[in-house]
Amino acid sequence: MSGSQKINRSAIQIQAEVLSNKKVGPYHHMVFAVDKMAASCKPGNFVAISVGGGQSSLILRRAFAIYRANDKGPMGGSIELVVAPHGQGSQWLCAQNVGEFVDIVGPLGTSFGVPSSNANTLLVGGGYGSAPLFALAEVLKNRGCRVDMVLGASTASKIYAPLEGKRSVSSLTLTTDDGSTGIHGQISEAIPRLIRENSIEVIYSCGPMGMLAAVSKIAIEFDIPHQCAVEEAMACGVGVCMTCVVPVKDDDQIKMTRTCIDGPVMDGAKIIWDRKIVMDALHP
Amino acid sequence: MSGSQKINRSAIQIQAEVLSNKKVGPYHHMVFAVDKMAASCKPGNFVAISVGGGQSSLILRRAFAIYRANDKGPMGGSIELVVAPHGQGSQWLCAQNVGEFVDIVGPLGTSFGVPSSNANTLLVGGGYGSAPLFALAEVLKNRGCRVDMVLGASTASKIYAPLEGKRSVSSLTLTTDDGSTGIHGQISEAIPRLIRENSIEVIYSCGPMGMLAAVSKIAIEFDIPHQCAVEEAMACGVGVCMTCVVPVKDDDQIKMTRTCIDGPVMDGAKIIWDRKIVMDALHP
Amino acid sequence: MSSLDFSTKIGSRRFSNPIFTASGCASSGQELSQFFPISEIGAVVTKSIMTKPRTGRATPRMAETPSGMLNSIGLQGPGIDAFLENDIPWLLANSAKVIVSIAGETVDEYGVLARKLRAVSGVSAVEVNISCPNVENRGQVFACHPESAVAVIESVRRNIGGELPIVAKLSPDVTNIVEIAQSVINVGVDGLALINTLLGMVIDTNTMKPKLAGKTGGLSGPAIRPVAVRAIYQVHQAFPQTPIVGMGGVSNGRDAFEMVLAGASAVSVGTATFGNPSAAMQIKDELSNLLLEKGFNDFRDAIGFAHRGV
Amino acid sequence: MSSLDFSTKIGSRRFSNPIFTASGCASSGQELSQFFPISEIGAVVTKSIMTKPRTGRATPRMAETPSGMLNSIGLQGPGIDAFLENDIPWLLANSAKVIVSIAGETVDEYGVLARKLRAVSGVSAVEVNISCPNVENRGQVFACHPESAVAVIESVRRNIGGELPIVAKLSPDVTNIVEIAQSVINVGVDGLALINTLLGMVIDTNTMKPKLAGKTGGLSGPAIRPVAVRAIYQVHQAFPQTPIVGMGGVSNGRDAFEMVLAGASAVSVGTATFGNPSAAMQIKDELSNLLLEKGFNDFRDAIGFAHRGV
Ligand SMILES: Cc1cc2nc3c(=O)[nH]c(=O)nc-3n(C[C@H](O)[C@H](O)[C@H](O)COP(=O)(O)OP(=O)(O)OC[C@H]3O[C@@H](n4cnc5c(N)ncnc54)[C@H](O)[C@@H]3O)c2cc1C
Ligand SMILES: Cc1cc2nc3c(=O)[nH]c(=O)nc-3n(C[C@H](O)[C@H](O)[C@H](O)COP(=O)(O)OP(=O)(O)OC[C@H]3O[C@@H](n4cnc5c(N)ncnc54)[C@H](O)[C@@H]3O)c2cc1C
Ligand SMILES: Cc1cc2nc3c(=O)[nH]c(=O)nc-3n(C[C@H](O)[C@H](O)[C@H](O)COP(=O)(O)O)c2cc1C
Ligand SMILES: Cc1cc2nc3c(=O)[nH]c(=O)nc-3n(C[C@H](O)[C@H](O)[C@H](O)COP(=O)(O)O)c2cc1C
Ligand code: FES
Ligand code: FES
Repeated sequence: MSGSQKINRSAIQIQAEVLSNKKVGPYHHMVFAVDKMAASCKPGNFVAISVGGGQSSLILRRAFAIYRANDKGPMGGSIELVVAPHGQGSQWLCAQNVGEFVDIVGPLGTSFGVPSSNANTLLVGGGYGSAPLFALAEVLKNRGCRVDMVLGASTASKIYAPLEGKRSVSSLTLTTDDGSTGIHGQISEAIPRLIRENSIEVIYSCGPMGMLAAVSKIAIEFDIPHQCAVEEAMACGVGVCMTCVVPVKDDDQIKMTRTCIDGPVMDGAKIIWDRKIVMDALHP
Repeated sequence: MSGSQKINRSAIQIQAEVLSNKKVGPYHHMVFAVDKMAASCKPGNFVAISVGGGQSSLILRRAFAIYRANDKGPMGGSIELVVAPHGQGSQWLCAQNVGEFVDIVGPLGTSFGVPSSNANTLLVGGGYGSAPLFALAEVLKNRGCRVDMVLGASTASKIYAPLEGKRSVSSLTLTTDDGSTGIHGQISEAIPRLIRENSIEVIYSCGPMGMLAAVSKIAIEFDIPHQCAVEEAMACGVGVCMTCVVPVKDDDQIKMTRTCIDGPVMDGAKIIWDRKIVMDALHP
Repeated sequence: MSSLDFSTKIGSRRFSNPIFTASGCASSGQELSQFFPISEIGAVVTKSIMTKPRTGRATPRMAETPSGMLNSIGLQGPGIDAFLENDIPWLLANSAKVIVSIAGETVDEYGVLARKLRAVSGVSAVEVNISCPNVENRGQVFACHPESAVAVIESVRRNIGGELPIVAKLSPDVTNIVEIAQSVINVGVDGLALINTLLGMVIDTNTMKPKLAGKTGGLSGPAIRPVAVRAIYQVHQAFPQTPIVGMGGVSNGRDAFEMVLAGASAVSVGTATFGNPSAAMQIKDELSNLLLEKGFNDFRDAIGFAHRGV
Repeated sequence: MSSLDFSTKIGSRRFSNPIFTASGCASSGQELSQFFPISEIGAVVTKSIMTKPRTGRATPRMAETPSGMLNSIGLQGPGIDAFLENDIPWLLANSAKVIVSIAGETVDEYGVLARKLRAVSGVSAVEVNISCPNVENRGQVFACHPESAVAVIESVRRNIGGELPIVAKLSPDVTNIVEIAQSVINVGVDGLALINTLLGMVIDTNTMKPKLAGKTGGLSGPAIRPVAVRAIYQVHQAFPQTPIVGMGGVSNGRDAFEMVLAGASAVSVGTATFGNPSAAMQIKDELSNLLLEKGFNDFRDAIGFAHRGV
């Protein structure tokens, strides 16, 4: 709780124009004019967007990982998001046309920590969880790191891996649950081999909680640091509501830690992934 | 309550495309493709429209008097409405673009009764209340009636009187509270003279409740039948909720009568316009 | 395609499906028959009827609120005699299953109403509305206290004979709804209707006065659904054998399914009908599809499912 | 332009304006200071603090509902000692007016908390949260019964000394909120906070289980505003001298004005902050404009205005 005056110190709230909205497989790639917000966005940060318009019954913002931030461009700063039209809020967002304005708060949360010296890194993404990894890959590559990437999804079309994003990676492995592309199976099955073959020293991951848990387990087995970007239901996104917590080890205790402020990027080894332990402790 | 099997017997629920949406002074003139609904619309009927879209917190329909219904046209049947962008629901409706679809139930309610023989008629409209009167004027004129019209509003721009609408009337008198056009004063002040000069035998009116009350008083003084289209807050528009009632004389009692089914066109002489009487009787 | 047994039971009576109208939100069924065949829903629950004709409250009688509305009708109606003469025959002639909702100002009035109903054939159940918030005096809400709730139900039970299932309609505006449920179950109701509206108020900031002529009104619609689901869950947990007619903000099949999972044996559609006159029919179809999707072949297996397993 | 005296009073304390944060919806103020100067709102009401550090409930802790949300935090917090050491100094250093909200599992715990607060200078009032629905046992909601409510308030009164105004935060989930208000006014509270969340539940129709780990949660947001306005109106009607901090779904100046007209001396902004981190500041500005538009030069003239005249 110390250093909290620094909380989200570059977050602002703006009305951002939709600059582009393109369907890419099952996702929407969207670009927003965010002016000076772009300059303070780091890989792993997210934004929180109001959905539903003026008379909406949806009262809470939706969080989206920043796929890419461009602090200068013809229209000033912009950010790009990859949005899966899942439920009411994201479907509304995907239906916004170029020229319309949405209310965005950001950048929020922690960003991926980058090794001070070059290192062999593995980036693991599930579904739209790959979004923040491409900007990270660029940063890592510029630092001289080796970057291997593995992306998985239930089926081929759900792997988000745009051409330009792949430029920064040394290798890209794909896995699908249904075998429609790449390796047939879960993403976690592909990781041990990649760790060994590429002498991985740091793992970064983003995707569904089940996948993050599996990756964490492997990282602990190999004793490799693992930074994961988690996704918990968030009501406020700015640290005031305490809904977005994950259970973190704190001596022998469980500490429920806000993923919007102390996350979304967190140390995978510290999170208690086993739900039963948490339920037994908190709801005996 | 008898004959109730005939309730709204031509009402249907459809998804209607917006064919046109034009700003006319402070109002929006809107046209909707309603296919076969148009054929059953009579002057005085209204439609009930869902507002706010899919995630809306506005759960009730809004009622709009049918300005004009065209049962054949290049696009099939259509209806025209005059909408004042007043609060959230009407503003949403006015913001719908050509090509979008809205959910409409109609035609609903009673229509203006037309004299069996020709008669001298006076049509009184306040604000957008003039909307249903133009179609009525046409019907009356075709029956051989003389049609005089008086329209009032707070200010000139709020009088809705399109050119093509005026074709059917013998005279058109305007009044404004601020004197910006026509006679300076309230609409009711202009009526007695018109009744005398044109030997009016029937009055039709539509507009704010205060205006209808004033017109009713005059009609009673002159002993002329008065059909008025009332406007009460409606939750359902189809007769099931009992919110839209007006107090009607029933022997010595007050009968709260649904304006969506037994109205909106009602006998002005039967309505109890004095709120104090009603409040004293019902909330002693 | 697998098939679904969609029928449900309240007391001795079987209904072909569990989607009912909510009292006061479908009048006596005739108006809705323009939009769908009234015989295709599980039952029409009529507007609560009193012994005498009743004028109700002055207008405004409604105020829209975020995802909800207030109403303050004040139980306007023609009185039981005119109702039995005009409304019931139409419903029966149109093959509707009918649940008659009754309301009284005194315990005795409920008895009188029950006695009149006893003589009527073709009615499937009586819903005893002891929870209307639109009365001049909160003390009149019998469902607020176990003693008054019990007194009404006993009076109805005595007068109605053993035949007709009795459903007590409870108010969520109580400290402990399980306690109220318990009290009426003890005196032998066959089912519970949960929930009536919540007492609410809107102040018009233009006039700076309460918007409704009756000042307070009953809050209904999607806004209150979480309160309804909670009440149904709590009561079903305590009394799994007592059928519950669930209601409060149900607007689609998913919402109806939520109530069933919480413990409802039937689901009433109220305010949703105002936004969509065909709501009840659509909800029936959507619920049946959802049940099949989830692998239920018998509707009754889904009742209270959220309580089972971990 | 006419000017407005926007100040308000609770007990002996004056606040520069009547817009407060709601407990649990602004943490301890630091996070929001990124969006507006925390000293510009009337007061920061801190998240209810308990004697010991507390983990709270498992996730999911929230579910969005139509125009509302359920939360089930379970009073997670660092405990009073860490709170007094870390949070209070920051708030005072940033010139915020502070109302500390306290919560206990037993009557004695409230006493302990009051005693600890007594020693702290710079705090403007204590809000006694006796109405949190997110406890394992409904019996623990002290605000459900006059006796337990009174016991807590007396314990706080005894321990806090005569100085600090005491505000009792009540639950709407009771049969008669006026009776509960009466009981705590009798033992000398300086104000009331109305309302805490309503007990609610959402069932996830995919998993077919309650969505929240804690099963039930507290319903907040615009959905509950009519219930809050009604509660404020009823209590102000009965006890016009007792200041009320109104809350429940206030999202804009109009909503705040509605609560003031109903009888609130101050208005807390809770859930609206989640949708808009600057909500409290914007509501303050909008309310002040509305008051001036309506011709009020002194905020206090507007309090309870809906009760006056006809
Ligand atoms: C840090 C973070 C980053 C995210 N990044 C992306 C992204 O890049 N692209 C993308 O498409 N989506 C992303 N999401 C998910 C997104 O915020 C929405 O939850 C998702 O779009 C579903 O919202 P909906 O309104 O469409 O669905 P609905 O089902 O209508 O609404 C979901 C509701 O539940 C909450 N909720 C429940 N479970 C979760 C959960 N596991 N995670 C988040 N919210 C939950 C939501 O906040 C909302 O209130 C991210 C979420 C978080 C927390
Ligand atoms: C029979 C009838 C015919 C109408 N014809 C027209 C028309 O031709 N053109 C037009 O612009 N408007 C017409 N109205 C009014 C229209 O239905 C809406 O009330 C109006 O547009 C305001 O709605 P809103 O959502 O914009 O305002 P809001 O203030 O956001 O919402 C108003 C809410 O209050 C209800 N309400 C409150 N008072 C009234 C009232 N006096 N009358 C109706 N509803 C009320 C509405 O139904 C709604 O729920 C008519 C109303 C009725 C009953
Ligand atoms: C306009 C209106 C009238 C109602 N009248 C009655 C009534 O006469 N008797 C009754 O038991 N409940 C009445 N109710 C309550 C409903 O039956 C139902 O319990 C409540 O509205 C919650 O369901 P909903 O949200 O689906 O409307 C009424 C509700 C509304 C909105
Ligand atoms: C996430 C969340 C946490 C809350 N925590 C507390 C709390 O710790 N103490 C308390 O007295 N009220 C708490 N409340 C209730 C609020 O203070 C407020 O009474 C209620 O939410 C209604 O106001 P709103 O609709 O503006 O949020 C909490 C509400 C929410 C949504
Ligand atoms: S989302 Fe509110 S504290 Fe994290
Ligand atoms: S609007 Fe529902 S009965 Fe008239």
